[in-house]
Formats: sequence, structure tokens, C-alpha cells
Amino acid sequence: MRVLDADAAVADVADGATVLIGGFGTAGMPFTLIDALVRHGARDLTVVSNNAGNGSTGLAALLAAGQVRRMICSFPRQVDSYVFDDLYRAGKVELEVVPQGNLAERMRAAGAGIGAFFTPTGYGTVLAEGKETREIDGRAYVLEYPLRGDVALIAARRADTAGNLVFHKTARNFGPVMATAATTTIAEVDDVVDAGGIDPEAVVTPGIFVDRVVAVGAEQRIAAREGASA
Amino acid sequence: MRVLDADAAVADVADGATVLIGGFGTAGMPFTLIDALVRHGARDLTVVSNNAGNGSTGLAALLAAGQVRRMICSFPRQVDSYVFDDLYRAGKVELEVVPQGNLAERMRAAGAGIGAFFTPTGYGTVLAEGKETREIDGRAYVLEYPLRGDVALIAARRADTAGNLVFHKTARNFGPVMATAATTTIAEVDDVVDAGGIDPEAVVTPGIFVDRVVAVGAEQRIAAREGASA
Amino acid sequence: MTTVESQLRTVEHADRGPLSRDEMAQAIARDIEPGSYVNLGIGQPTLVADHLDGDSGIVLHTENGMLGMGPVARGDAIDPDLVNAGKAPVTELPGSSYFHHADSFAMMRGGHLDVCVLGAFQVSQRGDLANWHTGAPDAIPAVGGAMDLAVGAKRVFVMMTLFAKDGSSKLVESLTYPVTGLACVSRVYTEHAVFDVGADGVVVRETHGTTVDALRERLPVQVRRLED
Amino acid sequence: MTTVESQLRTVEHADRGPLSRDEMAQAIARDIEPGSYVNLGIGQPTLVADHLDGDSGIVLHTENGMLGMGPVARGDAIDPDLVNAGKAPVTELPGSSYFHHADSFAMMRGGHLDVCVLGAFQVSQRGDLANWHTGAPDAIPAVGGAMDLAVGAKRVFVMMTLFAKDGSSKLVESLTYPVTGLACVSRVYTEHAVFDVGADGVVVRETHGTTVDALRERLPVQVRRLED
Repeated sequence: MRVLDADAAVADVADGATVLIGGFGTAGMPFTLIDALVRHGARDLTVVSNNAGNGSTGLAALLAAGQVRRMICSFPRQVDSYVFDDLYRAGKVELEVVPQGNLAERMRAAGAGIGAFFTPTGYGTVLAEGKETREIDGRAYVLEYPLRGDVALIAARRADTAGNLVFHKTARNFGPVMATAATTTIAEVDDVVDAGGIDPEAVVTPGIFVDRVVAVGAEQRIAAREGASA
Repeated sequence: MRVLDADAAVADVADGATVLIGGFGTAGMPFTLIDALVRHGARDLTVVSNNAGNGSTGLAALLAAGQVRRMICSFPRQVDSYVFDDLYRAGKVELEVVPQGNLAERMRAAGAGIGAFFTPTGYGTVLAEGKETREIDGRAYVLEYPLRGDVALIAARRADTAGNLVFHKTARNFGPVMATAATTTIAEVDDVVDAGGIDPEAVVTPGIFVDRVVAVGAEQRIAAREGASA
Repeated sequence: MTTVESQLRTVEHADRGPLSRDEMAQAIARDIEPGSYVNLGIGQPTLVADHLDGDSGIVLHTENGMLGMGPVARGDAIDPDLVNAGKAPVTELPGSSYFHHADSFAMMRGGHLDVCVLGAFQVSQRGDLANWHTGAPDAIPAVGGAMDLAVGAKRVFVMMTLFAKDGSSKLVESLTYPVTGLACVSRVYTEHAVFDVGADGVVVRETHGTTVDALRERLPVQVRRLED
Repeated sequence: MTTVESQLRTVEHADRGPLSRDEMAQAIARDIEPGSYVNLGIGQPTLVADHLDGDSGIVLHTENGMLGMGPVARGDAIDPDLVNAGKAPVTELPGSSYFHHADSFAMMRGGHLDVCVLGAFQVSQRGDLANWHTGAPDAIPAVGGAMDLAVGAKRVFVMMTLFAKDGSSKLVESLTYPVTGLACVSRVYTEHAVFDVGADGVVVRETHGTTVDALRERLPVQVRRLED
């Protein structure tokens, strides 16, 4: 694991990359890393995130910058998802809607080396049209495949120098799963402590899943968030 | 979640039940609960556990009592597995050997509502003979099914009155997975604290997976363990 | 709730009006057993929380990664990192726990929640649920956790008005809206009546401000009384 | 290890004897890049740990649920709840973490470990591995994590003697022992030589106390030099 500044951390994100972006709404959204990705300018991205941006900052800013070709998410439509809504209606961004639990489980499968799995979620719905189905023990399932990222951008509360992460309340959400599913995982954190500074029993994401850490500071994180809700 | 004594906790384990028993060797083995299950006397059990008993206590005692019809495990053969070895060679216990990661993942699938999953582990080996296989993205996989328990017996470090559990070092092993995979999960713990006494960020097994807790005390746990290695 | 569960005859409360939204929430709360693990979805069903007895030991799950969710947060208690599935700030109760999304949805899909309460556009007589999409061609599709919740809980309760704004019944023979989940709903709470649905068809458990016979006139499905 | 990786020609150390077990462990340690996540299995491969540079940032994984495993524990440092995959008491290093078995094997199966070092009964020229069962009819089968480790790590190294007690080569054209994993081994360390195996067949990287030509006399597989 290396500690970098945000611009250096995202410098090698390639055009056309699949980028997993943590967060449930703005809770757990890595604003600092997304801002750096906007400055970096990588284009034609496929972004996997639960929502499709709120207000005009964070993921919404990345969308507004025209860098996203395709969104894979569970719930794009929100009261303040106007940036996405306009792009979608104008045909400027593609959308794949995935049930939230299948979204999480597909990334879990990618990180866990599972080739495919049968899930009951979505069976009999339009979101399972064309997919393989099977009845197992009297229950109907849909076959779903892993969802991998080239890069994951996530936000955590704290890292240690071994790359271990802990999170903060429901801002944890997709972060730990995405960390396992990407070739390169980049975490923004409030602070970085020495190895041993996080209780080994309380580590949520082991350092093996974390490639780069950006220490943002709690103040900057709160400022970024307030920018987000402004 | 109810706090009970060990005998009351296992009183309704039925003959023929599938019992998931935590532990990797003796680390994390629920000796107190197994002792109670020996006193209870339920027979024709299918036991799922990583090993097949060490020495003459714990799982080995359950085997010696003739209560186990079938073992599902990854590694029965050990330097001190003489109880199992003798029963097996005498044809008195059946054995299903499952690769350790498939064993864990099959229980995880049971707890997670996954109908089946494609795993690369075991492909091309005798342990996958007769199983469905598939090539996905150029890699070969075997289809494996969930492994459910009627009861799980596990050992944890501490519970709170909401049933949340934390574990101790590598004694964690199969405990959290088995807790999700059984209809009834019974945990023996060193102590039980009030709700709020375990940091919500550090809970390993949420209380929703824990039905009964037996407070054993650290001293009794250590005594049971020393009995085990005697 | 013991009395409700062991109910043998349909009860007709014709001497009063339909249930208010709060009364519907109260009726649902009454039917949730003490000690249950419950997900209240988003929107109207979250009202149920206001009617749960604090001593009941009922634990609320929110699919964005928490058990032991407390009431909505106000003032200084607001933490933008502690939100419910509707993204409103909430609080934590003693005994709460946090977990990531894959674990949270494994918990749901694995059938560990006792009850889930959802809103609906339509419910069919066999318990099929439509609540995620109107099917309108210009609507941006958004499913969230609806399909996971529909198939995950041991019992799925629906809280909805019985009739749409155009007067048509939302309890239907077969769904015309896009499916969320098949044969997943067990009970439907409406302002006019509470129904059990499933393989045996529709059974009226109780009516409010109407009678079973009067409902039969307005509903496109066959309904039975408990005692039939 | 940079020198070894960029090695262009097979090196023959004919002016010395075969490697000792410790020297084999040392050779493996030298080939593991700084910062790698490594699983050393059980038995002989655990000797590799003694030769890892403390400043290398190499992190040891044990499949029973830990990253950051330290040396074997002695005396008062022994905690029966802190053991390695061979069930020997070990220690924890700063920066360690614990996780449950499903997470631990997801980590392995998902390809997150850089290197895994295993013992073997046989390795085939294409990298098939046999290390879990002799096939003897009276043996009690026991696989443990062997099959998971074989398919999980980015690179699987085998540490073994080149010849069995009966003098037969353990590097074979096709396995005769029961398979652990197919096409999974990338490199084989023996006392006489280090081999790369895989789709391109067997390449000798270096010899110890012998030559490539001498090895060709004794091995049932075709071997090439790096420069061939």
C-alpha cells in the first residue's frame, strides 16, 4: 500500500476503465478522489455505484464532465439526480439497472473468485429477461455473473500503514465489497495511523485489498460533503 | 436471543439433525456445548466441522459416544484424530471430504440465500466427480450447493444482550459463517455484556444470527481446552 | 398479536371509517411479534416504527448496512454517515451493528429477517408484488433494494391504499405493472381491509368502514372469509 | 529477485552439492517480491518464513483467518486461539487482521495472494499439482485447504525433493497421484534445480550440484534451457 495525494492516486486511470465508486447517496462517497478523477479527465468510463449522483458534486460532477459512458447502479433516480437525469434523457449516458443486492453480490463474487451464482432476486422480472434461470430445491433462481472493476474509489474512516481500513457507521456500505472487486483499490481516509493502530479484531477491510491511500483529513471530508449538499 | 445454560441450550437437538460445529482443530471449538450434546444424547447426527476431532474430548467425545452417523469435513486425518480414525476404519461413521474453502462457501451460500455457485476449487479432482462443471471466461468451475445446518454450535469471546458476538484471534474461523447457515445458532462465550457493551463497528456476528448464548466464563473455557489437550 | 394470529373469523368493523395511515401503521406494528428483526423499507412503511413498543425487543434493519436502527435524527444528532435506506439521517440504539452491503443483502436474501414491510403499486391474489416501476415509457428505471426485500424476508407485508387514484383496485388477479417479486407477499394492509394473499387466494382478515360483501362488489378478485 | 526474474540464461551450479532444505527455502524467499502477500501452506514451505527480510513488507496469510502472521510462538507467547494452518501456535505482527473462514478463502480464491508455496507428491510439466492424497486405498482422505490454495494464488510455487524415495521423478509428464489442481503451479524448487512449468513445458532456471544435461538423463519430461 502506498500513501499518495489524490491526483497521483488516480493518475493511471485509463480511458474506458470500469470504476467502482463507493457510497450510498453521499454517505461513503469518495468526493476527494472523484474530484481528482475529474481533474485527471479519463473518459468513456463505466461507473458502478449504487446511485447516479446527487446534486452537482461527487459522482454528479464526474457525470457532468462527460466522462461517464455507462452507469451500472441500482437506483439512479433521486430527488437531486438532475445531472444524471438530463444526460440519460438526452441519450448521453447508458444505464444498466441491477437490484441492489445482486449488485453487491456480483462484486463480492468478483472479489471471491466465484464464476457465477444463482440468486432468487429478480427472478420473473424484466431485469432478469434473457438470463439463465434454474429451479433448485423448489425455488426459482437467476444466474448472475461477477462484476469486476479496474479501479475502486472508496472512502473509509481510517487506514493504518498496512492498508487496513475501518469505516464510519453506514458510510461503510459498498466500500469493503468494492475493495475486493477491483484490480486497484484507492481509499480516501480521514487519517493514517501506524501499523498496530487499528485493533486486528476490528479491521473491516484487510490491507491486502487496498493499493493506495489518500489521507484527506476529517475537516476536508466534511467540507467536501457540505459542498455536496450545497 | 436467550441466555441459557448449556444443557437447556441443546435440549431440542433432534436425532438425525445436521449440526455445524465451529473450530479449526481446538481453536474455536465449543467444548462446553459439545459436552452438553453428549449428555443430551441425540443420535444419528450429521456433523459439519473442519476436522474430525482431536484427542478424546470435544468433537472426539461426541464421535466416541456413537452419536455421529456422518462427518462432513475438510481434514479428518490428524496426529490426534484416533477416535475418528478407528470409527471410520470400522465402518461406523461415514465421511464426506470437502475442500476447506468450498466447505466455508457452501455454508456462506446457505446463510446468504444463494441457490448454488460455480467455484474453481476442486475442478478436475476426484472430489468433483459427478458434479456439474462449466467454463466461464476461460476458466473451469464446479457447481456447488448450499450446506445448511439445523443447529450451529460455536464459540466466541463475548456476546452482548442483543446477541452480537466478537471472537478471539484465529478462534474466529468458521464461527461467523456457521452462525448464518443454521436454523438455530448457539454460541458459548466467555461473558455476556449489556447491549452497547460491544462497539457497533467491531461486531463480527450481528445478533440476528444468534439464537441462544451460553456464558461459560474464561476460566471454564481454558479448563475445557486443557482437558482437550490432556 | 397473538390474538390476531389465532384469529378464526373475519372481523368487520363497519361502524367506523377506513383506517388512517397512522392506524394502518399501528395495525402492522401490532402484528409483529416481539423480538422480530424487521425491515421497514422506505416511505410510508417507516411510519410503523412509531408504533412499535420500546420494550418489544424488535430490531430494525436498514439494508444500507445496519441492525438496531433508532429514530430519525434531529439537530445535533444528525450524522451524514448514519442514514437509513431512504437516505434520511437516523440514530443508533444500544446493541446496534454495522456491516457492508454484501453482508446486509446476504442477511436479507438468506431469510434472516422476520418481517419486511413494503409499499406497492399492485399485489396479486397469489402474492406477486409490483412496487418498483410504473412501466411508464419515459420513467428512468430504479429498483434499489426492492427486489431483494421482496424475496428475502420470512414474511412480506404490504402497506398500501386499496384503490388507485383512478378508482381501480391495487389488489389484482394478475399484475399489470412490472413485477418486483413473484409469490412473495403474505399480507396486505389497506385502509379498508387487511388481506392474506398466497397460494390459497385472498382471505379478508378484517374490514374497516366496510364489509366483506361491500368489498366483493369493488374488487376484481375472489375473496374469502377466514371462517369459509 | 529482480535479477532472478530478468534472468535470461539457465545458470548451472555444478561446482557444489544439491541445495539443503534451508537453501531451498532461501531460494524461494529470494524470489518473492517485497510487499507480497504470501501463504506458506504447512510443513516444509513454512521454512521460507525464516528467510524473508523483515524490511521486505511481505505479509503472511494463514488460511484459518489471519493476515500479518508472525513467527511461531514460544513460552508465554503461546495462545491456543492463535494458530497457523498447521495448528501450531504463532504470533501476530503490527498491522495484522483477523477474518472468518469464508472471507479468508474468498481472499485466496479471488486471486489476491501474490504467492503460495506448497509441498507436492508430483508436479506435471504443464503445472498440474498432486499433493493431497497418495491414492493408497486404506488412507483416510483429507484435503484441507490444498485445492483452494492451488487455484487461488497469482503464482503457486512448489517446494519438493526432485526424486521420490524409490528414485522416480516427482516432476512428471502426467500425474499418477490424485489431482489437487490443474495447470496451477508456476515454479518448482527442488534440491537439484529450479524449474518453470506451464503451457510451454518445463524450463530449467538453475541447477545445483548437477547440470541440465545430467538432469535430462534422469527426468521423464523434456526440459529446456531459458536461452533455448
